[in-house]
Amino acid sequence: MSDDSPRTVYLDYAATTPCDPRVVEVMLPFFTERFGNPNSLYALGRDGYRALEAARESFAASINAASPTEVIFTGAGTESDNAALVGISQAGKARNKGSHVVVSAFEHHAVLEPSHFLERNGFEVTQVRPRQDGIIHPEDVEAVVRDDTVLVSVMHANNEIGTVQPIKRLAEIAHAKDAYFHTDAIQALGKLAWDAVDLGVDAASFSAHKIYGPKGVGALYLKRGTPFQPLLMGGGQESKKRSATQNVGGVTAFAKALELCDEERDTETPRLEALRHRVIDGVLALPNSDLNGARDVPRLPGYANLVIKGIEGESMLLQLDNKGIAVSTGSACSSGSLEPSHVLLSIGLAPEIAHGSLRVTLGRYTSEGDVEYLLAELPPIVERLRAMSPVYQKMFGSGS
Amino acid sequence: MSDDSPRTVYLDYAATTPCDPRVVEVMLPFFTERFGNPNSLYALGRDGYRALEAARESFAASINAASPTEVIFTGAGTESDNAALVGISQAGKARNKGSHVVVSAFEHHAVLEPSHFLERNGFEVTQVRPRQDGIIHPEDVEAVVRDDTVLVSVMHANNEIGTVQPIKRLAEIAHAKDAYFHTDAIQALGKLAWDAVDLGVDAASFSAHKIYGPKGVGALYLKRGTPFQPLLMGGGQESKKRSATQNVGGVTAFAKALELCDEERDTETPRLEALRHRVIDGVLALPNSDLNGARDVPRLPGYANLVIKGIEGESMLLQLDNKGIAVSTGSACSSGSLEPSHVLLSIGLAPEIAHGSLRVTLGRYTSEGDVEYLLAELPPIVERLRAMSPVYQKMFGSGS
Amino acid sequence: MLYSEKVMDHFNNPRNVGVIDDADGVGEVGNPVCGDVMKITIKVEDDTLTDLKFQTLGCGAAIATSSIVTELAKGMKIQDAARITKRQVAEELGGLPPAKMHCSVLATDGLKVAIDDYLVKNGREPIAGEILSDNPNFDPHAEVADSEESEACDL
Amino acid sequence: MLYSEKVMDHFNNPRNVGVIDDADGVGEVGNPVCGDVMKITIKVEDDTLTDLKFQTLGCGAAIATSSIVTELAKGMKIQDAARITKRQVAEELGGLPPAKMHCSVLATDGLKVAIDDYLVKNGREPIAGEILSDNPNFDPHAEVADSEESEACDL
Ligand SMILES: Cc1ncc(COP(=O)(O)O)c(C=O)c1O
Ligand SMILES: Cc1ncc(COP(=O)(O)O)c(C=O)c1O
Repeated sequence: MSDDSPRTVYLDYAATTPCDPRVVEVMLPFFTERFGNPNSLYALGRDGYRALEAARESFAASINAASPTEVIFTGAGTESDNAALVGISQAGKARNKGSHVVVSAFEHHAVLEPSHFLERNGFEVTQVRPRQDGIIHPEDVEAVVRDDTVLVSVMHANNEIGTVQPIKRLAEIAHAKDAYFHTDAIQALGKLAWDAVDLGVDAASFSAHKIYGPKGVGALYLKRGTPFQPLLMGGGQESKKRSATQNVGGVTAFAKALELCDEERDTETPRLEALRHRVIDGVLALPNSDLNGARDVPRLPGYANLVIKGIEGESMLLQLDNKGIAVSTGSACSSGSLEPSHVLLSIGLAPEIAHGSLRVTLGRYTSEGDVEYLLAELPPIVERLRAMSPVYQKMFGSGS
Repeated sequence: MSDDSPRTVYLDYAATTPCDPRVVEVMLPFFTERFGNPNSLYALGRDGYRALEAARESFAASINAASPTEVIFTGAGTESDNAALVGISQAGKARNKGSHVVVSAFEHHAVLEPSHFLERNGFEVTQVRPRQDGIIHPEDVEAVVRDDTVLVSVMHANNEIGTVQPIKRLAEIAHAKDAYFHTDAIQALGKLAWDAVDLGVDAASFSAHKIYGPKGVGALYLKRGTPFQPLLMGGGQESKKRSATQNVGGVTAFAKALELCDEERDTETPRLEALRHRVIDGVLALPNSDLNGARDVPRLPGYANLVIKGIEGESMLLQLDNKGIAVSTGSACSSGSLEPSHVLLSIGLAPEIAHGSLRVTLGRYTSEGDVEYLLAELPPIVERLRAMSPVYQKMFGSGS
Repeated sequence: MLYSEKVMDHFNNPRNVGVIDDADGVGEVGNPVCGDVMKITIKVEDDTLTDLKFQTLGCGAAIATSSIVTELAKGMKIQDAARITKRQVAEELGGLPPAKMHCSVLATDGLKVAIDDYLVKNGREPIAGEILSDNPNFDPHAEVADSEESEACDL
Repeated sequence: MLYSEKVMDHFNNPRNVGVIDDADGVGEVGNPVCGDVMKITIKVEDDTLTDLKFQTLGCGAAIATSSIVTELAKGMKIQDAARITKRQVAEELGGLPPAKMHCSVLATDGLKVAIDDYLVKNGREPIAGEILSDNPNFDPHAEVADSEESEACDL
């Protein structure tokens, strides 16, 4: 890093993670040596096939799938989400399951956009809003699931506020109406002990780059018997459920990344929780600040989302960046759109408040020092920006 | 390699290629250091963004796209093909372009399967057969393109026999009827000087692992103004045309791989052509053998596909594998299906002949010694298998 | 999406921040609901802008464009300053990401409103109204629309 | 798709290859159009298979299953040999990839046809006909169908 940013403090693990060096190590041989197409019959191909299936078995064992064939490797978390939403809904409809789909209002766009696609293609979609605590309450889902509901999709952990949803209960509610249940578990995987059988879901989406694996690698858990129509069609790889030459090194890396998360979760969880509490307490010490989502609901260990009122998030983010600190915000400007985060609006924040949100997500390489550095650098930045604001005094009185 | 395979001779470059070490080198920093999400605003994100756009510019320059925004990175060649077939046809139809689609009969399944998908969804699809020479003749396309044709898709180079199609002329024919033209250029890229403007196509698919880049990385050239409906929907990356966190390292590697092909093509082409002629002559020295596709048509430099009559391809492949030689075959058994290669059938081979096909594809690391080794090991294997056949004598007389 | 160096300079070291207490004209545009509000105060002598100060709640581009507008306009005749376009502002900053172009409207509009405020206070005809936002149907947020170039969100 | 070590052993070193010139029974099944043909010749004494030889045009599994069937059947009563199932053959080989299961039908069917040939030649009732392919509607290729487990093609 250059002189003007004396240290780099990455606090945006929800956006992406660096590869763990141990993950890179298992991936490397596949680029130049073990490069065989796993569908080829000769030795190099069989070697690739074995590696692919070993990754599948390891992944399946970690998520407690009934069989490795229930794990389909894809090219992105987005692809898994799209394939699940469109593939299960279309195939389910073809099996006379009806054409009503339920999604939560604070899903990632990788779920919301295909739900809109379904709406344009003969499906009816109902959005269930989370409550202010950041949780999709089972009774709110129960109220909208119908006899003609084919699919219910609720994310396991929200990527902006980190709240963890009662998936097991929600899946039961879907099943009581004979609907299938999908969960976008992209943020949950690795951070929570993830058990397909215990959760009782029919499908789940995962992405490697959120758990110290490479970008461009995803997976879809698809319980045997779940209706499905492939999104990628071609050579028939992945038991005909996802065509394209498999990224053997990438999925080997993904399986390894998951294995490392599993091994370290018991020590990592309390460590990150303690750091998260420190972040929350530290930021809440600023006047006119607030935590998004209730503090006492289930939450990913390293995720905190706060609003600092009277601030526009992008300018705060850029000022923190000047200090080498990487965080994210739900302001409209940060995404180049006009609306602030749909997630924050869905839990009841006013737009003018949502523009000032700060997401801090901690991970494997976050130290106490990193958190203290953030908490030292943030207050003067907030003060400066508030002083520059033409409306802060009017709106929020005399604080800060 | 183990003792029983004293050397490894990889002659299946059409199936996949090893990464060039120079490609791996440019990719490595992106795993652990330059890991930022290119959509993030802070320094690490901007670094990723710059790398992503640099790759796009380099790629666009190589294929002579009018603008880098015409290059969309994807997660596989199959994804590019699917996105082009479905996305252009659907969006074109919505623009009242009609619902007739033309594809060649020897497309890869990554094109054929989506064409069947379109058929199930309100489109009419016409297949144009190649002639025995392995070429899609312009007049045969002209004969079936109609006023309501929305898309014509013909592959640039066939992946099994390596014949190169008259894309420029075929695109003109499509355009004369106001139809869009897509080409699966996955096998052609890198091997032929590839020029979007000169070819005049509206869309083209590419895949990194066929040109010494990593698996799980693809690209779609989409000429500005071509109607398109995204296959992957979500966060809106790639100018909203392909959502999912971009694989920055992967696309950087892809651009580098293409650059290396461009640099080395002038020396590599004649070298591979000479080796290919040696392979063809050597195999044709076997009695009852034949070249697939005419010898004098345009052809990828390193591709040869032959039939060795009275042989089942998989057993030949496995025997060669015992000698450390990796090749492929279009026999039914090799793919676990009942039909031999649809490509070989499409150019008029009888199934019993197609089962005995041998595809030899040469590449960057193929030496003359490799070719001589193949030509030395092949004849005794053919002889042994023919001797074991209950029908060879009956069907092919006394040769070999 | 990348900001130019000049944008980052004006964002990090904004010129003319503050409020002129005895201002001759005041303009306030934008809306906290949209995440950006700009207030500009001006001093005018002989129809020349002798001083300008701004306060802005907004993103990097909103702050940088506010800053550069005050710099650009200082010493200008109000008749000329009222005609500063968002395109000029963007060019002056070495370009703005497409999705951020609307932010430069905020700054030029703020200045126009302040100039008209000055004119009206002095019993003169407003001049900026009809050229507000370079177009009659003023809506500083209308332009982002669904630009092909707009950026990804939702990481 | 992976072949077991035992399949590869029988493929690489097939037992009992050839033709018995003075065979008591001959069976030929399969079709070059489908890429596999098997011919088996047998010697029988006191209804016991004393020798078997085969020729096969086909994939690795077709050759390996032919080989193991000749080995399995040698010394068996024809009544028992006619009842060897494809499942037994696959198990004996340490399993076969799902897409290759139909190959083991070729070998067991070939043997059945040879046994019936022997019986009919000797003026006796054929016994294998009704148990051909372990099922009455003999079609050695019917099973591959669209198995979920089948492999990718078209590289
Ligand atoms: C909850 C959630 N779903 C889906 C995605 C999309 O994953 P990817 O970017 O790997 O396609 C992300 C991350 O971007 C996410 O956090
Ligand atoms: C012509 C052609 N099209 C499409 C594909 C599919 O590419 P990928 O396996 O990268 O998805 C291949 C290779 O497998 C190919 O050769």
